[in-house]
Amino acid sequence: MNTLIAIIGLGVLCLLFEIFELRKAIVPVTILGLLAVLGLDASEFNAPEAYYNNMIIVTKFSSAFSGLFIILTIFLVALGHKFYENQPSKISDFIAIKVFLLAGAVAMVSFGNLAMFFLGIEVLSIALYILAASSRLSLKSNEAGLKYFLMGSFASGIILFGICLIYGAMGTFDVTEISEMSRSAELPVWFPIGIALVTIGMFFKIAAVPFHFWAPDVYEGAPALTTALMSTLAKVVAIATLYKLITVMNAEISEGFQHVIVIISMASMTVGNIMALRQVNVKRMLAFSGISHAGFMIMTLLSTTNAAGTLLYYTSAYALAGIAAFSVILYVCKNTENEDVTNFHGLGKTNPLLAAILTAALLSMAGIPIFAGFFAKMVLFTQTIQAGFIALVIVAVINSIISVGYYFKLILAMYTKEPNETRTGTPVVIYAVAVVAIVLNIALGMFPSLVLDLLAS
Amino acid sequence: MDTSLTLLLLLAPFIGFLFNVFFGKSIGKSASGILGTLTVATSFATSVYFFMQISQTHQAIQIQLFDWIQISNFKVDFGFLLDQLSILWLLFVTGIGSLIHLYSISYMHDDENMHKFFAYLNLFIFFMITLVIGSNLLVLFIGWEGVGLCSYLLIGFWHKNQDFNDAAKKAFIMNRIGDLGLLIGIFIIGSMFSTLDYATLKTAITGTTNLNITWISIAAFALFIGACGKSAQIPLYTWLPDAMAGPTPVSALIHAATMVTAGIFMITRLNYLFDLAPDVQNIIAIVGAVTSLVAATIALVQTDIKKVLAYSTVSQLGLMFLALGLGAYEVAVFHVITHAFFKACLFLGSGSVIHALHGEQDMRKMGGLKKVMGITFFTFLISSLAISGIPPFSGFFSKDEILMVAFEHNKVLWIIASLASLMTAFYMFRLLYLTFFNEFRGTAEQKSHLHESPSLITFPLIVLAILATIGGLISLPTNSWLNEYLAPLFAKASHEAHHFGTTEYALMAVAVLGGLIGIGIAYAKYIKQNIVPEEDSQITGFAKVLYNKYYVDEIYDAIFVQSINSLSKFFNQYVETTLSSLVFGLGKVTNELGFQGKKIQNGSIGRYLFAFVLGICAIITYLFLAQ
Amino acid sequence: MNVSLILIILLVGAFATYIAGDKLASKVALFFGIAALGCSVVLLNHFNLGENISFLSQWINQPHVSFSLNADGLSMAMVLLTAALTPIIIFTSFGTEHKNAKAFYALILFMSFAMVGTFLAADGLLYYIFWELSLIPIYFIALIWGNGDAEERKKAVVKFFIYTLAGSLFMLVAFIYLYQKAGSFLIEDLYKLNLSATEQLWIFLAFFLAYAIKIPIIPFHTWQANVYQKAPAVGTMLLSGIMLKMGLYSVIRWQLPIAPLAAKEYMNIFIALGIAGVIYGSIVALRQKDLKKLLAYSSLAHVGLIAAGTYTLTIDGLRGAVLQMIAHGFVVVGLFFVSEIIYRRYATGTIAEMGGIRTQSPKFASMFMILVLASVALPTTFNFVGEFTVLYSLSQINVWFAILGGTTIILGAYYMLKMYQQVMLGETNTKAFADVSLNEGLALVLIIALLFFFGLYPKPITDLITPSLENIIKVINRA
Amino acid sequence: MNNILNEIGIENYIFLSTILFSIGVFGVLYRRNAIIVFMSIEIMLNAVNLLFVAFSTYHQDAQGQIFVFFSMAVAAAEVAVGLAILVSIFRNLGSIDINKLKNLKG
Repeated sequence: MNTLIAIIGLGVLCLLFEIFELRKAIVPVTILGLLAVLGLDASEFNAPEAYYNNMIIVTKFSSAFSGLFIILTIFLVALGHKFYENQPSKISDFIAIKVFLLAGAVAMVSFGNLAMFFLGIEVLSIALYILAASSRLSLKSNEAGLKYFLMGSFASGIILFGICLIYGAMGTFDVTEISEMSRSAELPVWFPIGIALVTIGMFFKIAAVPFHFWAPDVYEGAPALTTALMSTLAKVVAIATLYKLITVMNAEISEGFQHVIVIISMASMTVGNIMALRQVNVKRMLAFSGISHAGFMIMTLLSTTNAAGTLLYYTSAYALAGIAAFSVILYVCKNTENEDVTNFHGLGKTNPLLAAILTAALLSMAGIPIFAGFFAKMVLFTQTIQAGFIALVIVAVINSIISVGYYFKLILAMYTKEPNETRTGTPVVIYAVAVVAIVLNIALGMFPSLVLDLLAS
Repeated sequence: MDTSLTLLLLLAPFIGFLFNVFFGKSIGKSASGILGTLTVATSFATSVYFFMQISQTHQAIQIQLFDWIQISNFKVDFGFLLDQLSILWLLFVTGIGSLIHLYSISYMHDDENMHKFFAYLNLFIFFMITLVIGSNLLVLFIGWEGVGLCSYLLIGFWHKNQDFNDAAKKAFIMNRIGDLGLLIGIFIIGSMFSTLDYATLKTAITGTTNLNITWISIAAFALFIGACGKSAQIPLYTWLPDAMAGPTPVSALIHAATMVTAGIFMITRLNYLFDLAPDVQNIIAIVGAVTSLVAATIALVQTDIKKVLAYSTVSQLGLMFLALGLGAYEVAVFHVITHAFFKACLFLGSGSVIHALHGEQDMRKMGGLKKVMGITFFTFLISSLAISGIPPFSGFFSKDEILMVAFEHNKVLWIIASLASLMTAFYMFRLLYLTFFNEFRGTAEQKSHLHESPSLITFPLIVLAILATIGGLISLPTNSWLNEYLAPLFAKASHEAHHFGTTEYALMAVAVLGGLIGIGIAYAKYIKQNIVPEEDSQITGFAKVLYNKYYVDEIYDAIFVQSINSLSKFFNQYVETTLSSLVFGLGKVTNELGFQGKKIQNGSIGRYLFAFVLGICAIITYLFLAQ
Repeated sequence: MNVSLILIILLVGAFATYIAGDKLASKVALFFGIAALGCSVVLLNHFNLGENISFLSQWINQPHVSFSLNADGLSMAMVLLTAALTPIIIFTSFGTEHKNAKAFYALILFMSFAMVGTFLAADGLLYYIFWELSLIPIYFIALIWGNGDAEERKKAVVKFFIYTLAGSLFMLVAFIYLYQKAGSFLIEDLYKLNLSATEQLWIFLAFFLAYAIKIPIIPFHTWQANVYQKAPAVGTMLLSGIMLKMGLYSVIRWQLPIAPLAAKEYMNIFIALGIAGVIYGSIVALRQKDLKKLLAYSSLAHVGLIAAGTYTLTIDGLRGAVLQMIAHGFVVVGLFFVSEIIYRRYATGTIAEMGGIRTQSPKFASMFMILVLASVALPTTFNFVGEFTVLYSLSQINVWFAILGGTTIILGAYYMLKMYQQVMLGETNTKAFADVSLNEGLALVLIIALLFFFGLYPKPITDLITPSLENIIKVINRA
Repeated sequence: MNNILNEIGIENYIFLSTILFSIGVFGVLYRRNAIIVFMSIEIMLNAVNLLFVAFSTYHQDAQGQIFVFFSMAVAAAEVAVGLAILVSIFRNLGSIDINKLKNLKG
């Protein structure tokens, strides 16, 4: 709870800084603030508690994920420092929006009441709409914004409808009561329909097939930093929330529902990977790879009892790799009008370090050992086989093979092609973020237990 | 004592080889030559010593050096066995070996790589000794492959000429075909008797009854294939004539006297095994007889002096195999020895001729050398008489025994063999007359340089001629020293002096007569009528077939080499490409899918939302209406 | 003192090499390579004294993965092979200038680190991790320092990477499945499993896919020739000398003992596949125009025989296979180094452009000859020992296997001698060919010496590997 | 109030608002003018709001009505952002036909 309040306070602080013309200080202060919040969150980790008659319930789960979100936000804010340097007047707004977005995210994973859940999701979404469309003069950005907004609010409608039906069935928004009733009482049909609708809404947020169409376009159109945010933070938040929703609200998932999940997960991986093969725009490619990763993450919903740790691990691995990759992209595509692969030619020569980092990030996403990505997949497969879905795992494996295809396209571009332009300047922040992110990723790979055991049931 | 001497015997040539390889060039030609000769002479001396020893003690010497290869049911150790047979072989291998080394000093003196030549020769002797004295089949195999290697190196000694290299390659590969047979035989023996060691094997086989004869026969046959490869029997004989591409001393040493007798050695070694497989023995006998005849017929019309000798070698080896097949191992061994003497002499003689004519090998361009090359001619004459089986020369005794054995067993074989020896007499004297009699037919330039070869060359000739003359004494029909000497080797009692009656004398007479007839025809043709074989182009009819060796090479080439090459072509062009395109294909398909997928993502919000709604409906339907 | 030391040395070496910079890289790498070799020899000594040099420590709790390195005779033999070849391989590359050398040599060391790990790992997942890790460095070595047209190379290398990865991912699934059953990845627990025949079949096939691609066994070999040709000499040596041994080793260590029923059931099929590889590889090699490609196919033939040996499930088969692996490791490295030497002089791999070299460089010619003879398994060379044992084991299964597999000694001789004739013999080549330099000579002599020594006296290795192989046979015949 | 509900029956409210909701959905699917799409989305939301109220009465529980306020507020916020985006699009494109927005695809 305090975490949430603190975050919001920090957001307000950012706005105040604007008023007091302290723009220079904003980024550092926010980062410090967020670090403090992280500490706060850590302190709450072992003190699960419910606030405001169960509006917010802080659990291990929520605080662990909140921690992840905060870390990601720190990275994103840090990157913002460089990214917004040529529009200083807005920097505070952007930072503030990000912080509020974080607040929404935290609310989403620690909700105890569907109202809170709804608010959280809306805060997050609206903030994202703004960020997506944030570069006003670029039509691409606008289009991305509109697309995201239209479909997003459509999805919100669905979610809302779902919530409404649940409420209708249960007469309450309190998830604990709902789950109790869902076990005991004879349920009206609306309840499962409601659950289904909410789930679908969340599928949209994490861009699972067939609700994924917005993702590539929006990722491509939105400013790079926003894309980074969407593909890392937003996706992670959504899947975490969905996981929590499913686990909290109906303990045992019906046969049919499992089928749906399996099918959607298969479809997401396959479509995501296959579509990514022929992309030339790196952001777009990562969007599709994100879709396929969504497919992987969804697999956790099949073993709701013990997959929390796995999900946390997978998301952290994925998000950290994403951050690292995007920071390189930010550096490479700073002054280029698009983010095509051609911009990465010869990066291995011009900037070995960043090239290595990007390579590592991609390898992690591809699931090559010692990078966290590998263990994430490994553990995920283990659990899924335990749950008895070996076919799904086979499909997943085949997909990981396909995915290597496009990840390596980028690596090849960096190492075998001749550099086409010389980049100058070594932005310390980007280096720092990239290095830290990838180091964390590898550290997770070396010692998976650190995270895996965090939420071990 | 024995061990160290054995090692000396074995390693002396090897040291010579190493020395010649590393320092041969620096110490100069003659030096390296002498060194090479000395090392072999050392081995000869040692073998003589061992010979003395064993002829007193009659005790075979067993030496184990160390474990070599470990197999589940037995282990092969690196050991040597010096018994009557191996020592006998050692004697003439090293003896003739040293003579030929001596000969080569002078013969190869103009060659830039003389030191290498001697290195190879020494290496060959080393491997040959290994082959002979190995105490088990695998050590024999070392030598077996080793001599094959040396013959490869020496045939291709003048490696700038790709034809020679081809010949060398051919020899090696054909030998390898045999080697595979040998290996298979070894495998079967190994798994049947859990040993490859001669001594143990002998006890195992002779000691036990109710052995699985079928498998023994298969093993024996496999081994025989190996022998065919080394000893140039049908169907694996074609490499030997080509092997004449090598320097003449090599032909004398490897391709007449020693290496090619390895097959006979091996079969004699395992006589107790072959005795158990009568069918295989018959096959051996038949193959031997046929080979001798076929080779002899080919030799009738060859015009290259060395080719004639080569085919006569094949033919003589055929006779030996005939003897082996008839179970008369000691007879075969006897012929091996005498043959080693006179054939080495003949080759060296031809070498001396070629040397005199600066590399000319075509008999049509020779003649009348008798006057200038007295010694060569004389020794050559003796050896020819010997090979033609004219008493009292050595060849008469050995060949005669073979014929007798053949007569006892099977008249047909006897007829074939007699025919072969008749032809032998003919083509040998054809060779003799064409080379040494009448007028010189070469260029005037050559004529001017004609000379008798230096003493280093003639000396070995003389020695060998003497041996060829008196060699027969070691096994006289009535009391055969050789048979007694070899007796301990053989399971069955050897064909000891068949009571000498009229038939035997008659046979002898027939044989001698046959020889004389052959000589007579040759005389009539090449002295009386003074015919010179016509140019290749004019050869016609059956002669042409013979002249082209029944086109066997061509047939083999068509059947085996070509088919393998075309198969390889097929694999390379089709199979490989198909396989890789299959793998690539998967990637291509997925890529294409991605390409098509891009069309679906056409950027229209309407379509996206439509998919969205479809998704919702699908899920809801599945979940609630479908149940 | 335990085996993890050698891993540490190699890893540290990799970093040290990178830090040392382009100037010193090669020297530093060589130093650490030799250090690793020394270390492994010391370890061998400890091992022979009966000390326990294995290493085990908990790594991941959930799922239960432990960092377990187990050194038995087999592993030690393979480790020694790697540790011996690595410095030689590094040494062979002294003659050629590499751009960005520090990365190059660091990658070499890193690769041998991964491979040693693969040979030592006694925990399924750990093993898998090392197995995958070894793929990354060779990928970059071949990609960046390879020769030939860049696009072609890229295609070949990426194909190789994805193909091998594809295979091994199924192995991962198999391992996870086994984990479900055993509750641990530890090899001894996996050995204890008694799976149903069908399960075993699927596991066996999953493993087979991974190994058949890595070894490679036909028809999974399509990546090989191109990669061998395109990769730099060092890469090719690493691939053919050590990496493909990883596959064969894994067959013995993991595939057969874990799925013995399947192995026994379908033994003949897989033996036949291996032998088919022998014949096919030899025949395809006949018409190769590129030296390295020819060698690639020859090694396809040889490993085919080795694989056939392993699938006989007899002690002879396994022992022969291991001996042959080691022998082949040395020979093939030597031969590829020879091709590299020629490449340095003539800057071509096309056989047609060679010939008439022998007259100009007797030393080189002789050493090349010896290597050729070794690769056609002439007695007294190490290869003969291995090949003989393998063929013997095949003859025990079915004499026809031995005969067909034995064709290698005929066909092998055919294509190798043909190659030697075309490359070395004939009229003196117009292009000058300097005889081997000291470095080159040294490396070759070293290899040749080893081949002859063990050819005459394989006992040390045999004694080293036999007990562990017998254990594996025991495990295979359990239940 | 209460008895009215009983007379009409909660199902009918559900059907009604489902129909409204569907109308909104179809509006979103088939209209090309961004503004009208917005309005359709609003219809969807309001359909849900109606249902909320109905349910809250049905359950005799105020939470539902409170939630309506939430959703209204949220909707307002959404629209605010949405219109802002539309404005900037109109500035750049001179049109608000969503079919014209197809630059991002593939």
